[in-house]
Amino acid sequence: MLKRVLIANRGEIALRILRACRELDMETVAVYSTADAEALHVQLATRSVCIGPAKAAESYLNQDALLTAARLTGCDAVHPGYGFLSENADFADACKAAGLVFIGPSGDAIRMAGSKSAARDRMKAAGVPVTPGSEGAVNTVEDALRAAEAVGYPVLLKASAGGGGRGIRRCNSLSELPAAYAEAKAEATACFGDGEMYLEKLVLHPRHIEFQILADRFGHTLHLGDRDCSVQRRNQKLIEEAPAKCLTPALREAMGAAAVRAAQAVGYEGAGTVEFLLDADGQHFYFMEMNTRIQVEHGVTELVTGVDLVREQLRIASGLALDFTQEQVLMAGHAIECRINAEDPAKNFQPCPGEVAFLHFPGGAGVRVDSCLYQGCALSPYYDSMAAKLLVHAPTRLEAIRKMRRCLEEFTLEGFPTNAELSYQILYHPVFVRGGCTTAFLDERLPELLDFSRRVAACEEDV
Amino acid sequence: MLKRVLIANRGEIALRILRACRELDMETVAVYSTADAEALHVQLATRSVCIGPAKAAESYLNQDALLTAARLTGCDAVHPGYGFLSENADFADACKAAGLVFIGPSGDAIRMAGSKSAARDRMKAAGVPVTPGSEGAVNTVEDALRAAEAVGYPVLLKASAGGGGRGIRRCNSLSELPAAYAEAKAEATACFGDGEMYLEKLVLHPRHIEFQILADRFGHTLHLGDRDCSVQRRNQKLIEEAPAKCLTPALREAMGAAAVRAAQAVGYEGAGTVEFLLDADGQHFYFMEMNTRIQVEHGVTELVTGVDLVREQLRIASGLALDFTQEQVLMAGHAIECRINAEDPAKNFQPCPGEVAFLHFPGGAGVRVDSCLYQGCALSPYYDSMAAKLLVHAPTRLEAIRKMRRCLEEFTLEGFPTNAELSYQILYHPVFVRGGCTTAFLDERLPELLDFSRRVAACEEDV
Amino acid sequence: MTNQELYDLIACFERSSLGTLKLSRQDFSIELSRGGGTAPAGNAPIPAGVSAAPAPVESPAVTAPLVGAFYTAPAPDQPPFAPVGAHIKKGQTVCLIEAMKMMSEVLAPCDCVIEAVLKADGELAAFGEPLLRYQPC
Amino acid sequence: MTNQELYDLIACFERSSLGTLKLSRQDFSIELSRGGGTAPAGNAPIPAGVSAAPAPVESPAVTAPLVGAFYTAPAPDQPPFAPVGAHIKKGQTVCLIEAMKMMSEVLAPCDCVIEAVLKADGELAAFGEPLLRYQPC
Repeated sequence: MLKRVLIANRGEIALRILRACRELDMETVAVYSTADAEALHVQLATRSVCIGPAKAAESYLNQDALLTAARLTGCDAVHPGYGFLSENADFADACKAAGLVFIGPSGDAIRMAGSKSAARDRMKAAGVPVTPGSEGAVNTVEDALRAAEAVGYPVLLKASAGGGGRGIRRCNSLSELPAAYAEAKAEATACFGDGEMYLEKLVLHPRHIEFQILADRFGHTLHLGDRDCSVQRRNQKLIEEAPAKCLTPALREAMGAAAVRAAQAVGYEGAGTVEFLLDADGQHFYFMEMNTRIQVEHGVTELVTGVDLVREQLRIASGLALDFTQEQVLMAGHAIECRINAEDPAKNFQPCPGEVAFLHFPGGAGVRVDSCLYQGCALSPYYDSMAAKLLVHAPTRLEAIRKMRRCLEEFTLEGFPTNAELSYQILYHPVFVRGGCTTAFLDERLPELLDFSRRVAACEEDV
Repeated sequence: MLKRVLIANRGEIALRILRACRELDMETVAVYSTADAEALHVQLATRSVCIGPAKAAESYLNQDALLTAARLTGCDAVHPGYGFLSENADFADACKAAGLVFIGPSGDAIRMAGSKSAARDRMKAAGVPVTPGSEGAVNTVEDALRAAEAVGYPVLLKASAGGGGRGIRRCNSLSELPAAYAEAKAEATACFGDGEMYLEKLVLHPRHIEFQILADRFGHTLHLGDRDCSVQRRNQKLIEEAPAKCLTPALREAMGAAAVRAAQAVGYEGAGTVEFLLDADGQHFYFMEMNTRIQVEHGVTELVTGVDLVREQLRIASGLALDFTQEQVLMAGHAIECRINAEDPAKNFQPCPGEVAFLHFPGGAGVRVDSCLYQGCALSPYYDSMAAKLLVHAPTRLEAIRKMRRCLEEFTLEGFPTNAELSYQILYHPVFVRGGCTTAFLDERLPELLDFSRRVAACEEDV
Repeated sequence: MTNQELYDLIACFERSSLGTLKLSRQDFSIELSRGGGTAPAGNAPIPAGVSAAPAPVESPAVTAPLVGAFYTAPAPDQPPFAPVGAHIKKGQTVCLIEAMKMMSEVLAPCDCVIEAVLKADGELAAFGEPLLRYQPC
Repeated sequence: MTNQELYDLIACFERSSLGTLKLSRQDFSIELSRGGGTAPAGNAPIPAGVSAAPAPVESPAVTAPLVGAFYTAPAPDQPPFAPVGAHIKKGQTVCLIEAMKMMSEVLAPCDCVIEAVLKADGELAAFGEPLLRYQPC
């Protein structure tokens, strides 16, 4: 087993990793920027080292500082968490070169999963459904028009080297395509130095369904079921659930098998997630991307399967084989997570860092809280605005919804605004309660939800 | 279903009941003494009513005040929690007479279970093993000597009307018996106005094993498995677990069946607990008593069975049938609870109420906290000293122990001393880790455990 | 009071025509005076929790001696014991509290004039809750 | 109130036209008055966390510009760059920090005498951690 793990992250995930290490009797080294000197996990770690100033580029993204700290504190492994360097193939390689176990897949697996068009080809070859689209690149407008006609409008033009939403255009009809093609190609050339384009059918009103993967070094690749993360605002997930209400057992089995093939296709090791779009018909699913790290929302899978995913990461990285089979993975009950962010939905979700003046987390049966907050601590303006993850587990989805409502009623944070009230409104929205949310839900219904919050607030003032 | 429940209790169990009601969309009425005006559940309830001054006799034990508050706030049921009036048969009857559902068994069932010698006879008749002893009363020293010889020394002489440890004497040999008989009889006559005595074999170094019962109005009586509550100081439980490590499957089944017979023998309804002594041989078990209420340690059963016991209480009291069978009750993994009390083990467990100056509860995977504390609140000197219940759930007992150690390391409470450090020492004690604790463990090992705590504290001061 | 609130208070004071401001709350007190630099003589900071200026005095109240239903009159068709403005003698009944079908008479603690009846007839009165305000006389 | 908040409050007072300010909180109180340099007699309580007497002044320190191993000398068999008592010129190397097999020289910020070496040779130095104390000269 690993002896001492450097936690190359901050916030709740750093604390999550620390807890898993502690429960396996592994020592922990916390690294922190000057802005995080008072952080909870820094105080709980076996040892803590300041690695740089507040700016992430000079601290949490500073590979030299991390590797130096790992070496000098005698670590034998590095856990990258999520975000920061967690999906940086070069960092995975650098850890290996420095004699450290990178707790995640190999640099090559990260590279393969990270390249959009290469991953698409590889998935197709492995029999994983991908969105209908062009065979390889579309090198002329004529190629693009032919491909679009074959799959049907609307379509997306995408830069092969793309990322971050750049070099992408939506075309609703034939007439829009030529101009869009020229624009996207120019943008891709400017942004990535590579104008190669490909084309995909646009899936309208899809659901975001993802499968949790675990793979060890001995060729065992399993999935731990699905999550529905369709409640998103501008691709930022807000509420996640497991299992997805919309999947039939047959579809779940087919998607799970596809997810396992996807992971095997890139030679995966550790914990990862295969994301799919599920068509509005609830029948067709398409590979979207593979995330080669632990995810924010991993807790809902832990609640329904009883498997501690970070513990499994640490065991796999220690060279142990998975000690259960696909057949032994059982999902029991329903879990929901709400992300509590320090942001003001009424002010266009402006981040609102600040000091925690009063804090009370919900507790009791079927409730889990993952947070690095404590009363009196500051939520730093330098990093993301996530303040806490509230999770519930109950026998049925409706009971889980009611439990989460109860939790949001109990949850009290004074010092800065959060999105808790918005999540509470969503938990009462008929579309959500029916299980009918697509990825379009939150962006479309936001005015309605905010208006309701305003009216509630006005009522309360009157009282 | 019930519409509005009066919570006739305080502290964490009042909050526990409130949460279960809220999740069933039942309204809640909190009642409180003047000392509890700032309590968390008082702030969260649909409505809250002050029912009297701090002294429990004039508030939480004041039946008239409780029934008046229930009637005037339109409640249709009363949940008594544990302690206070929860096992008061007259209160159960008074609720019924006032047209309120008492959430618990009938007054008659409480009476039957509450009378020691009557319960013993009834259990014997129902085929539930009781400690070997005299047939009925021993009316002379000669009777007592004969009965003692038949069961073997050591024996206990007990007052039939006894309770609270009065009218009881231990006799290790024949020579001690005559004097002990005279003393105990005199004490029983003085205390209870009734000098009738009976005799039982004393079980040496037993374990305290109890079974959780649920029974509805339709004749379904189930058990939800066992708990080992052997870690006790002067009969006060400190650490509880489910399941008991020492039971074989065959013994568990036999004891579970006996527990169900015991509940049926008193016509039980609701949630209750049948307590057994398990002999040092790990083979023989004896009925000790039946508790006709929800217990402090019910959470460990909830964690391993996935059944919300307070929810079931509310459903049963609403007239619903249990919607699962004995065969569907499955125990998964292992759960441990540590009770955190505001008391100082180094000062003979002197209660230490005070104000919570800083509070951080452990969180994350497999952790549950039941507590009514919040930072800034006062822990009142008027009532019991329990401040929080920390619970963990993990696949195996050893993992649960490690998780609880981690939780106790994270748990931080400033403002008054607690027993958390003592529990932490117990979790490292080889006898506990082996699963070898009998009810004698804590009283015997206390000096050793306290000494270790002192040495740890001294080391920390040096650093 | 947060620091921002403190600064706001100072700004508000500055905009006003006040000469001095003294404020005391449970755990907080402040004194401001304008210009000149002459501090009020003799003045240690006000201890926390002690009021500097007399608070607006609320009249004393008769409180509920137990939890129950509040009744102003001996029966629905009878006049109230103690309507607003009534002169009441010490020991005279001012209202009833009913608990478990037992009526408890609540008595005036001194000779007084009733200033206000604080609850509706038949309403729940919690233990210790004010029921009527009076002016001793 | 943190020290920063205290300084902010003083700055706010200075910008204002106030003559005096007295503030008292649960665990804290302060009095400010303008100009003259005559402190109010009888002494305002000292704010929590602020030392009344001048704190023993710590000498300035050279801090680690990055995380790494601290070395006092260019090689194990060489004399240290800056032993205690050494007179060092501005810009002269006082120690090395090694990260990823790259040595970074840490330079003296001014002419100075080394008062103390705060870390052992080869020990981990965290970002911003004091390494050597010096007295400018």
